[in-house]
Amino acid sequence: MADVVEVFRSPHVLEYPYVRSTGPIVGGYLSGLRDGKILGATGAAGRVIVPPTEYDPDTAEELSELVEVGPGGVVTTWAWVSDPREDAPLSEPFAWALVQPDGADTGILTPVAASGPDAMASGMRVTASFLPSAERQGRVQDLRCFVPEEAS
Amino acid sequence: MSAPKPVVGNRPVAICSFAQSPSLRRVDQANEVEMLMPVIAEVFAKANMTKDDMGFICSGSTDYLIGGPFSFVMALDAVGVWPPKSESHVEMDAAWALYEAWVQLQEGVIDTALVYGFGKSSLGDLSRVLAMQLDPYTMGPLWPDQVSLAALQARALLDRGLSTEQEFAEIAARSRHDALKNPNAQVRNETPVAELLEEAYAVSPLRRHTLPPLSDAAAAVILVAGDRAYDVVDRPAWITGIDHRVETHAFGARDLAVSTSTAMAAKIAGVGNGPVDIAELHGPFAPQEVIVRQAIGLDDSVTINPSGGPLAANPMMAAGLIRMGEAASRIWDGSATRAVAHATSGPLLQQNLVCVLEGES
Amino acid sequence: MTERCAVIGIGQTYHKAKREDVSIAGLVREAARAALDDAGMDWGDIDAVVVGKAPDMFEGIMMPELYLASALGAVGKPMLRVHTAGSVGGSTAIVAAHLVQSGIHKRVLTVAFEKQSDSDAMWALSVPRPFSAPLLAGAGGYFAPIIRAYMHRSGAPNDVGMKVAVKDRLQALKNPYAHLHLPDISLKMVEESIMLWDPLHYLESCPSSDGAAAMVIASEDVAESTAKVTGRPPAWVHGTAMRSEPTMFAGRNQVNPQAGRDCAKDVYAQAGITNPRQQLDCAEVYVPFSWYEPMWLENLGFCDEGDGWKLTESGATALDGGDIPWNCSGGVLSSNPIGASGMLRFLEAALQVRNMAGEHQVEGASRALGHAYGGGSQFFSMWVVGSDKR
Amino acid sequence: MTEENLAPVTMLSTPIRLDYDFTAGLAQSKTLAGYAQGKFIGQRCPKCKQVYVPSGGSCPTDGVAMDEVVELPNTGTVTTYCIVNVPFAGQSIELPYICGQILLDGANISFMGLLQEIPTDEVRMGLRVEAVWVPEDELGPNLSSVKYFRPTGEPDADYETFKEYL
Repeated sequence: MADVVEVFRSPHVLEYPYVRSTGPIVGGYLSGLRDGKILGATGAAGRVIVPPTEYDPDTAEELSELVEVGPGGVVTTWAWVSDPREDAPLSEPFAWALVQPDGADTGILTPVAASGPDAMASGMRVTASFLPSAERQGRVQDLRCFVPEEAS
Repeated sequence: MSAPKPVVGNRPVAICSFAQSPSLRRVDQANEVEMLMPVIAEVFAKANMTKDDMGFICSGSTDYLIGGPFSFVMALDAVGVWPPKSESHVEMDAAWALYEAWVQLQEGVIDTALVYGFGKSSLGDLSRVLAMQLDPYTMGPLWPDQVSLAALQARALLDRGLSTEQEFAEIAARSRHDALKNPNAQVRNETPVAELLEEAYAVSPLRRHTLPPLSDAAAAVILVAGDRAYDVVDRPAWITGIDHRVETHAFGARDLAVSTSTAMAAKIAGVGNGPVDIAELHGPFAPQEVIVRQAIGLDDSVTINPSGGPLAANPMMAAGLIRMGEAASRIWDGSATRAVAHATSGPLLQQNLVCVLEGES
Repeated sequence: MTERCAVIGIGQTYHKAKREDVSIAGLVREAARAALDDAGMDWGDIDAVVVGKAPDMFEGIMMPELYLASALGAVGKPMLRVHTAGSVGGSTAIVAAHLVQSGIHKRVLTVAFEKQSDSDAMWALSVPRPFSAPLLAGAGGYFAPIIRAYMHRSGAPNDVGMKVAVKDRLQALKNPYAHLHLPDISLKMVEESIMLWDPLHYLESCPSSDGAAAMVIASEDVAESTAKVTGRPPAWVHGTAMRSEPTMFAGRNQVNPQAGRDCAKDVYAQAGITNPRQQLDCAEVYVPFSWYEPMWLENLGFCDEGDGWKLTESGATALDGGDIPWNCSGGVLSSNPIGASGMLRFLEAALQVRNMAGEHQVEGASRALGHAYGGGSQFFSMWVVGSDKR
Repeated sequence: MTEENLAPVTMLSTPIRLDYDFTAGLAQSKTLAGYAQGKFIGQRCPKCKQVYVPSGGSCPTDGVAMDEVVELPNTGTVTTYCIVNVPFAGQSIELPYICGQILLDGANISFMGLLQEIPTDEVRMGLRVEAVWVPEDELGPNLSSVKYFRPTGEPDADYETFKEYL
């Protein structure tokens, strides 16, 4: 019965240019990226959280103090993308990683531009690579990626 | 006969009927309502009940799978909520809809509830859809895909020495093998572990076999409280413990190799109060099964995912509820006396639910 | 057994067209923090969190409560996310109440929100799907023909809706949190506003707002001990109910839906109410378009079918001089962060029976109805709260 | 290098685009195939015998598939209506215009349709109308195949005949 009826299919696009107000903490982080700096928030027990959250991830207390961290840091975990998706932040093969910047106690989700999986390791040193200042707009993409420290 | 005393809550509530549609890569001949309708009919038929016997109805689904608002509204037509029904919906896996229904049943005003969930991963690009779950200011704009995120978690596990790629492959091989006995499963075959380990990486350290399939399916469950459960099924699967917990969304601030929320929920649900025969775990990626199993504290004697689990079929918004239905099925058929079901939601096991089901011994 | 429960903390944001001073987390936090302060509690005191909002497409985040877990102090706790269309603010409060009534938890934080300015509400509510009917009338165009059917059935004069629009905006002037403050509001001003969806004028329709609402719902022992410390009385929950019916079906009464009548009957039975107009002191009812006041007066049994407009016209529903004031806060016609709008109704009912509504307080109010509806007038949630236990 | 004089970031643009491959399902496809032929195809519920057009796949009150296909005529009654004066995204018709709830003869449910060839102040409940289809070569599997509805000139339907469908 089911196979005699043509079932119609159609492409469907869900698209909207959302514009979000950031509040001071997220806005501060994005302003910092625009200025070529990575800022974290000082959380409970002095833990520095980056990207800064408006509220402490564990205790929920409101955070207000931003401190500069990085630009160097350590890869805490990583995943090698040999065939980047069209929407991936880098078009060449790269690693997604959590990078803990110097002075921070948490990791940033970021691409790492490395020559190959053999050039990646947990614990390796990396440093931030920003877009040229003229291209930075105050968004996370301003921090283009991290690169292995010896390559910088 | 009497129901075991629950650890959480006061009133014994049992899973008494369960139905699911076969998980398929793409269900094309049916829209969501049409996919769900036979499942609802079957779950009622198995219980010898109708919608008019239900004290409450609760569903789980998400609008982003279909790309338009109010997908749960349309789905209601698969039940036919007329005359009007007491009904609710969570924008979560239907395992949490079951929780909401279980809470209401605790009060003793109603005795029965229908719970269902449905999802079609085939319509959109699931990796991109799931990126919509991420912090919209600092993570979402990078569109990280779910496989890469799961790979970060897998690496954390490997780095800690808590698992091996060999173990990931063994989990996949076991899931596919067990799925051969499950007609609703999607990935069903015998593949030697050695062969799986020869596969290329999808995103290193995850090879293709460690990824759950993309699935379209629906599932439904009927809950019955108190002695009425015996009218429906000889050996009801009593919920003796159920709890769920959430962790921070800032997963860079979490230890990805462990699941503290699962451990907490398992403790409150009383998993450790007795031996566990089988567990249905919803760690969609193979390494996540390891994390969840360790968090719940299940030793090697426990049979994991006899249905094949999410590596054999992973319909979004229903896969968690299916774990509960599959676990209950083992109680009904007598192959288990005490079972654990687990459901997860959110990126990298952010939110987890643990349920203990028991049959009279 | 259904345990007693009560509202012991209430918070809401200053609702505005655009709250550009805060992120989404900042918005929900403002309401949640205020509710905790009212309850004399801190994040650690809360056992579970229940979040509600309307479609995720408003903010363009799938299940945004996941991202909000830390902002709402939910980490390490159970968190639920409810979505039942426009009734969601009410349903969310009811789910939270059940967590206490079932004896599972003692202190539950419930929050509902919408930050509509991140996108466009008209777009998000009616994202066109392939093969569906072309977008002919827009959001209000769905309800305008139903309103016309009501006018035809009841024989109501054309200006009843405009009277509601004026009344609710005058009442909003007494609510500092309301989005719309229109001090010059008058029948003439409503009549001269653009006719959007004939018979509905612009000023007979709700605004689009950013806003959040929050409550702390607690068990009997916690409510009593908290009241002793804070000096602020609880609002006791006397009954809760939800009902749904299909969007469209043959013979459906869209003007006076059965689900609304059944839901009201259920909640009144729990609360021991046989004559709502007499036994309730006020009501906060989801009226997004002016004419829904007379329609819901009938649906909720405040009068006989066909007589709703007479109550409105007589001034019975006005805070100033009415015997059964409706929407003293200004209602949905004055503030409409969609996901939160239903919870605002529930919360305002609780404020009234706690005698904490400030300038829009109904003197001596001791029993109030909170109401929300959604979808194509098909999802209903209601509660009755009182200053005394029941 | 640093631009200290720039104002702090307070707003962030995050465009979203998701692509889907949508499927109409079996029941809706029958109705859509009808539109492509310039016909209204409804479906009857085997339990309550009510005729739905369009059909979403199940009877909304009985929750069962509606297997019986029913071809409906081009004519119907306006049960209620509104006049749209507000511009919104996706709209393509000149303001003001009339949206009518159309109850096709033989159907048990109305749907919203555009009314033309009648001044906005002459439209009324009970008006008899007929569908005007787009030219044959423009017909497609969607309701856009119906260009609009227009008055037939018949006497208005009695309120009693459609009051159950409001």
